[in-house]
Amino acid sequence: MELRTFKGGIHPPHGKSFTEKKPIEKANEPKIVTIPLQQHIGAPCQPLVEVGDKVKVGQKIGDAEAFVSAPIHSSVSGEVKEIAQKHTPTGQATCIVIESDGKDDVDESVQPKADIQELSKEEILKAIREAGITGMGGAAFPTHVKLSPPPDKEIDTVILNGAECEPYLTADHRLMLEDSDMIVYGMKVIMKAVNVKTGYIGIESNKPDAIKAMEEAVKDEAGIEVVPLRVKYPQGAEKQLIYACTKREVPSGKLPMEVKVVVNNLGTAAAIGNAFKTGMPLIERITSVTGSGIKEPKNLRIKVGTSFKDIIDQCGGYEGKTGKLIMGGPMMGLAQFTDEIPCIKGTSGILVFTEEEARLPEPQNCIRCGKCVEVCPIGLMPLYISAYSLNNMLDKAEEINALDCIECGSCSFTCPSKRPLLETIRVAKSEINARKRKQQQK
Amino acid sequence: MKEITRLGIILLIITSIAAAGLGFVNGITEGPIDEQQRLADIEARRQVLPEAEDFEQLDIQSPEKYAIITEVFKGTAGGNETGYTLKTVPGGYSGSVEVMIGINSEGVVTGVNIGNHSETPGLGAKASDEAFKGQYTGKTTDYELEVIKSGTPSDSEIAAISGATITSRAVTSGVNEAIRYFNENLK
Amino acid sequence: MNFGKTLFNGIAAENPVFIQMLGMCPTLAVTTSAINGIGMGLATTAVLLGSNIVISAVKNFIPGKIRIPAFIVVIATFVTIVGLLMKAFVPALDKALGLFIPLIVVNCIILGRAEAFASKNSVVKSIADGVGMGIGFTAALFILGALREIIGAGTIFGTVIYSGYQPALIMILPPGAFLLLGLLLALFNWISIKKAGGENR
Amino acid sequence: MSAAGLFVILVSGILVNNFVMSRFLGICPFLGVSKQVETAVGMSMAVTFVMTLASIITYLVQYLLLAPLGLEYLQTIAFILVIAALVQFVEMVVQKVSPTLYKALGVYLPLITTNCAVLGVAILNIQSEYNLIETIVNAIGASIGFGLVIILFAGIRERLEIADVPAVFKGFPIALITASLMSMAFLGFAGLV
Amino acid sequence: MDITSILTPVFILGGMGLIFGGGLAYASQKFAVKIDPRIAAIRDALPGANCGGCGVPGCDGFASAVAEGKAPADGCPVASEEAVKAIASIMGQEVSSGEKMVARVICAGGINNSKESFEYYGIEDCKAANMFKGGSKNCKYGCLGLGTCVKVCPFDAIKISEDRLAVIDPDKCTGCGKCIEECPKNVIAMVPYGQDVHIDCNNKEKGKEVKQKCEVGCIGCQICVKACPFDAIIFEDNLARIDYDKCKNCMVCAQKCPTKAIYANFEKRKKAEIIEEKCIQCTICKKNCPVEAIEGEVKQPHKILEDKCIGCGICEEKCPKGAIRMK
Amino acid sequence: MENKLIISSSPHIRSYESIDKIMRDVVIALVPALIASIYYFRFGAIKVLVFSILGAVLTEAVIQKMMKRPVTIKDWSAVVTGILLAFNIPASAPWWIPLIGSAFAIAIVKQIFGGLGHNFMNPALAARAMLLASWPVQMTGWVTTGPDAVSTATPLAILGGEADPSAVLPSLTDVLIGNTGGCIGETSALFLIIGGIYLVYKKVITPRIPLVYIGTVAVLTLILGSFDFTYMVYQVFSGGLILGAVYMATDYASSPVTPKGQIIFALGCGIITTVIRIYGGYPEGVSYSILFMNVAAPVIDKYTSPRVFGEVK
Ligand SMILES: Cc1cc2nc3c(=O)[nH]c(=O)nc-3n(C[C@H](O)[C@H](O)[C@H](O)COP(=O)(O)O)c2cc1C
Ligand SMILES: Cc1cc2nc3c(=O)[nH]c(=O)nc-3n(C[C@H](O)[C@H](O)[C@H](O)COP(=O)(O)O)c2cc1C
Ligand SMILES: Cc1cc2nc3c(=O)[nH]c(=O)nc-3n(C[C@H](O)[C@H](O)[C@H](O)COP(=O)(O)O)c2cc1C
Ligand SMILES: Cc1cc2nc3c(=O)[nH]c(=O)nc-3n(C[C@H](O)[C@H](O)[C@H](O)CO)c2cc1C
Ligand code: SF4
Ligand code: SF4
Ligand code: SF4
Ligand code: SF4
Ligand code: FES
Repeated sequence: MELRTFKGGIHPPHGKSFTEKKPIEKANEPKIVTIPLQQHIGAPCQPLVEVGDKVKVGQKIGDAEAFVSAPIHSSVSGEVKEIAQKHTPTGQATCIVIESDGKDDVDESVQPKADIQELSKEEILKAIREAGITGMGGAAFPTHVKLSPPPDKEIDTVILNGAECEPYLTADHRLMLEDSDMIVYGMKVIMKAVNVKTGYIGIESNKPDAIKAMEEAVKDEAGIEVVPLRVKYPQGAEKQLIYACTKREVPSGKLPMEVKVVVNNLGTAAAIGNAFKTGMPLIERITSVTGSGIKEPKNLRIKVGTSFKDIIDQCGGYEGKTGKLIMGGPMMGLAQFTDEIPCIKGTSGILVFTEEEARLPEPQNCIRCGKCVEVCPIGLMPLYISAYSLNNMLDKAEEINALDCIECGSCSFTCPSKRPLLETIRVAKSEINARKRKQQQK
Repeated sequence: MKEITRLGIILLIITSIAAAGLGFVNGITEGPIDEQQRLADIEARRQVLPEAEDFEQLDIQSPEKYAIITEVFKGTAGGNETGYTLKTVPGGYSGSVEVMIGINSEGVVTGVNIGNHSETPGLGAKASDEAFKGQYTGKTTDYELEVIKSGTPSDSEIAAISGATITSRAVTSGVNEAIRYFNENLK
Repeated sequence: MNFGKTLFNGIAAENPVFIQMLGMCPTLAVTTSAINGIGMGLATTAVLLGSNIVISAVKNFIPGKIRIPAFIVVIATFVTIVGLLMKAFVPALDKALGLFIPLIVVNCIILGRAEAFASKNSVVKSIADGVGMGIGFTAALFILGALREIIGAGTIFGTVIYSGYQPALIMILPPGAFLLLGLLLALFNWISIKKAGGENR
Repeated sequence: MSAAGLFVILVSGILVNNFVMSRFLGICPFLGVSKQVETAVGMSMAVTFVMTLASIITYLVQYLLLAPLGLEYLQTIAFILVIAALVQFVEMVVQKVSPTLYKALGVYLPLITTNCAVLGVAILNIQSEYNLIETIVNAIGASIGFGLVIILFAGIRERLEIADVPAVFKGFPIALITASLMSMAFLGFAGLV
Repeated sequence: MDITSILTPVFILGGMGLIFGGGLAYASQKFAVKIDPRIAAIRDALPGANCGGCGVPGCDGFASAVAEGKAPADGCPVASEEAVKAIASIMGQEVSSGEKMVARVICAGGINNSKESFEYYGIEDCKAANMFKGGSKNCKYGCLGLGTCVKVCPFDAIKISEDRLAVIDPDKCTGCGKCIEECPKNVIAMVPYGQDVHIDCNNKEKGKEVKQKCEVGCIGCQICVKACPFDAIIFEDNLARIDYDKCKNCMVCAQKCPTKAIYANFEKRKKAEIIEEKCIQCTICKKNCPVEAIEGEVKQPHKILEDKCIGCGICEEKCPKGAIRMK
Repeated sequence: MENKLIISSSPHIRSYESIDKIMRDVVIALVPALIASIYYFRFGAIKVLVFSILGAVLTEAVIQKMMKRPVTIKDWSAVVTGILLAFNIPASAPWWIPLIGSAFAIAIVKQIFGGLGHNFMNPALAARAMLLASWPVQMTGWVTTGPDAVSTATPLAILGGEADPSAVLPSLTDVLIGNTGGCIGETSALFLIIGGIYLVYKKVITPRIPLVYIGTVAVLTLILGSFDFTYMVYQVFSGGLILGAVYMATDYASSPVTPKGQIIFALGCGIITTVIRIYGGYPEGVSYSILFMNVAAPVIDKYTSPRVFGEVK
């Protein structure tokens, strides 16, 4: 069968061999955790505890009134030491610092949920919210929101995103191999929550063992199908994945529900499964600690709030002269300037590059080779958007759909002149959005 | 309405003055211009048919047969026919080229001149150079002329202007057409 | 502004070709040789001078609504007169300039000066303006024509300069006109940037 | 005149004897109104309209008025008057009748009065001794040719906006050099007709 | 010359003139359309060459573009200076009568004063750099010095110093405000042209934090507030700010500031001088001097203590006889 | 961690491609034809090549020095321009022809517009057009291949009836391997095609433009040549068509970047080439057709932007 895919895209070096074959290990119990009150898109949480309070594992320590938000739970048992602004991987946020007592006492609220067949849709959504589940594939969008489409929108398909097209990262891959049942269980919860019968699990074909494991796990489940996908970046991007699985195109500027689809990362599904089976909210996640700048790359199950430094120390520390520390993969990850920042719900990887790797080549003139146009999965003309951005010609950039860019970075990767395409497109996007906001205010 | 009349009248005055001035200047220059024109025409014809003193325009016989011939004059000196001048407009490299040919009564080409044309300066425009157009003088009407690009031309051959074969061919075809007309109608 | 300054204004500071970029068509079209450039320049100067004088003289009698048609009539009259005179007395030049003699009518310089200067200033000043602009225009056309003739035909005023030179024909063809004017303007830019002491890039 | 002949006139006007690239007519609007493709399109449509109309009317003026009375020497002044009045009249009518059309074309109209191309085509029609049909075809060909180059030129200039042109060449110099290279490309059509 | 050869053209052309003149006048009434009177006014001020040099098709097009604010008043390359001024005044753009305001970068934390916490590798653009943790400098409020403002300034008034700070030349700046709009750090402010004292810090954090991040930052000690003889310094948002209406450019604050976050052009500092012939020895000046830099009693010669005088000019202002001048 | 970390925008990795690798590939692809040209035209070819390449590289260096910009002669693009210009000059041309041409190509057509990638017109072709218009005699002095170069006509001139009637059409094999008169690089169709395949294989070019271009010319000449197959084959393989279609119409800087645009571009080239060849004043239309389409490329680009994913019509 021909592998399904989308138009455009690139083939970056995989870099997965660092951790592909390494089973998931549990990270050491952290002595101290720093838990940011905003790890998701939406309203930040307010702390529910005060300095000096004792907390337990799974205890809710932050929540918000707003619908688009997700509560925060403690990942350790111990005492609250400080509530203050700290650097986080995504900027700055109010954080709750908890000193672990090492006992790992579980909060009494953590109770397995009833059988999903008996729960109503509303109850499921409430449980997902209470477990603090946010998307684990990228944007960290609160999952219960995603699963509550407005009444006029009907959903008929759920897709689990197991593409893991991002180089270096292997967390989802290992999860599929080691915990396929939990994924499928979580998927069933999701399908129940949005009341659909059809589900796809999209997996890139370079993980045959994972495909096999998942096929094994769904063989008794009606309506769930594993879809092998062509190996190509950004196969895992939401709209591209939906197109590959269903040939439906999400209209520009619209959400997947427009084409009756919900996409979730399979880590998200596993977290939901876990929350229903054991009652434990989202307090830990699987992270690939990898890259040539790490002595012993590993796949670790890490408690939210553990500092990058602790994790890297557990992996034997830095190798060589460190150039770049990235949260996430090399294509979309965020570069960090210090390792004294906590892991959050969305930390899918910690990638360390040595100095030589980190130094990117100098940009030269665009030679108009058109390669960026060919690879853009959205069909944009990155060279022009970038040039307009550099010349402060925002109108023109907007005219040629700068705002549709999904920031996959394919264009920057492929450019033989090493143009800073995505970087300049981002500037254009943020300027255009800022201008729009200004106009709205007027 | 008053406004309209007023403006109309002012413009009327201005244009009238202008027209009067122009009519006056035209009156002065009309003579010289016509004279210039006439002299130039005669001069052009005399250049290709030096023996003649006066020229008399002839009708073109069966013009549909000789599409590129535009005028034919008979040259006379002291009342005697000395030859003919013909004007042809073959298509050159860019647009048509006016070629004036003089043929004397003996059927010898007495001269060729290039009139209006829009050939490329420095290339096709070199057709007006004596080095090129002089080649035609002395050719007889016994054979068609041909253009060659290299080598020494024989009696029936014309050496092309280098880089402007098209123009060279055009001029030659104009001359050939004149010769044909001469042979068929004037001989 | 005094007479001299007005005069000089047209020649350099507000040169119609190099600074104001007006009347581009004749500038580019007829400058295949130095003599053509001068001829066109003088013809234009004559019209400019004439129309400036008349318009500045009658400016107060012309109502605003028909200002433009009236100006055009005046200019066209002078153009026709110049055209007729040229036909009568310098037919060769008239032929070389061809279409561009009647087109002096629409040369933006003339209407532009009529509107911008003559309709607001005295006759004397308008004469200075007309002469200045005319000389400026003629000089520009001469420079262009001479350069094009030298490079493109290897001659100046029709005489061969150096027989071994293979002229670059492109210069008397249309591309050469655009190219040379472009390079000249860049040169002026460069000089003015240099003068202003800015960094050259 | 045959259809082929008309076709030759058309092609000649568009490509071979392009008004801007080889005849140097209408250079001012060519350089002035070519910074954006959209305005260039508007300009070329306006020019097409005016040039065609002006050609017809001047043709009639020449052959019905001037020639019978032997007043050919009044050609220049008569033509320019006709064109100026025509343009102004068209402008006023368009402005009144269709404000949208005026927005699209009207603003270009006054620019056209003092444009060599219109008067040029009117005089050339007479000079080439075209009949009425040929006159119309010639006007259309010439204006399409004008439109074509001004639109293509505007496309290039839009690209130059984002090019790293050295400071001394910015503006008119680079525009002229661009025009020079363009007209070099048009040399290729020489000899087509 | 035959008289008809003059009369025919007169008849023909005159007829055309009559028809067109009348026709146009008629049409202009018949088809009259209301337009913005400013457009007509601007149109009249323009040279009317319709040359297209402005990039807008035709003078009318340019006039309406100006009226709609889409083109600058000086966009016509042919228009004379007076014409440009006339257009500007039609558009109500006269330079306001108040003191000229110029832009100033209120940050002194160059690369040597506010160190970098990481190495930024990306395009030379403040907006781009600001997207990464607010830029590489420790202080998140200061100038990034990558010159986004330099690029947008239409008057070439901004340079980046060796210390990687944007510096605006007040003589070149026209106060157009483009740079303020573009600076992602909002570190450019409008200041009066003649102002010689500035607080060059934009950091709104607490003093302790500021101290860690920048050597020349405002640490909120409020010494300047107390030192100012004219209550011209306001302290809010952890930051001192000068009320330019009150400031007399005495530069006391700048002397006192412990971190040198206040800039003053001491070379321009003036000293008061008493013109003895005019002085009536009324001691008004002495009473008003905020720093007791004037000595003298009633009916006694008065003297300025040069090393005490801060050049605030109060005495000059207050002297009833105009016997004090600043130099 | 003692040293400062580097922060930059994602993506944090880059492909291994680079400008100099691409340009070097183009040079490599041109080598077979280059050797053939030297074999056929001996010293004449060497002279043209040396002066052209030297002129291009030196001009680039000097201009960039003058403009105080980084000197980029190491990216090989000037070499490509030099070789391609040389390929468009006959072997009999005097030495100053390639020198002036390459200086014009680099200075006027490329650097004034901002250097690599900013030029809207193909520098080599623009230079050729300039040379042809300036010195048509020197630029059309075709000579035979082999050691004793005597003047001859190009196959296209013979086909078009513009050569002396005595000239005979060379055999098809000769046309293919390049054993005919013409510019030094355009004659050996076979070697040019081999180089082209290499470029496609190396992903330097997509075959879109060459195939559509050559295809259009083939179809049109077949139709206009009243279905004379041999005539069509001669039209395709002689003259500069292969050289132009594979190496010059594909020039990045002067062709559209959008796939749809490239097809329109190539179609336009094909049509104009055929029209000029059959009806025009020159026997050869490749250079002018590419130049004309270069002029049109920005507008084509503007109106052929690819469909944006999920675009609502
Ligand atoms: C600002 C914002 C608002 C969103 N609103 C919704 C929503 O209302 N419903 C929904 O199902 N998904 C919503 N999403 C989630 C998106 O559909 C998508 O799943 C999310 O952005 C994560 O995708 P990514 O990781 O590809 O970026 C929203 C995302 C963002 C960033
Ligand atoms: C360029 C790009 C690549 C992505 N790659 C993946 C991926 O490999 N795996 C994945 O789970 N999500 C990936 N995402 C995120 C998905 O688009 C989407 O947000 C996610 O699957 C939604 O699930 P979640 O809400 O559970 O995170 C990618 C997003 C983008 C923009
Ligand atoms: C700009 C330019 C102008 C040309 N002008 C002429 C011309 O005026 N007359 C002409 O016969 N050929 C002209 N040519 C055509 C070429 O020189 C053409 O190759 C030659 O005339 C015919 O080729 P052949 O001599 O090899 O047969 C011109 C070519 C160019 C590039
Ligand atoms: C596929 C390809 C084709 C090229 N063709 C040309 C060419 O025809 N002429 C030329 O001057 N440079 C050519 N170059 C080199 C380079 O792109 C050229 O110098 C740019 O046009 C300068 O901006 C080519 C480069 C590539 C990669
Ligand atoms: S990939 Fe790079 S060099 Fe190629 S067109 Fe895009 S920006 Fe230009
Ligand atoms: S433009 Fe945006 S969507 Fe397209 S390749 Fe670049 S980063 Fe990806
Ligand atoms: S003032 Fe603002 S825009 Fe200018 S360099 Fe500093 S941070 Fe950048
Ligand atoms: S952009 Fe405007 S306000 Fe800012 S420095 Fe320049 S002139 Fe002054
Ligand atoms: S001079 Fe021809 S349009 Fe202006």
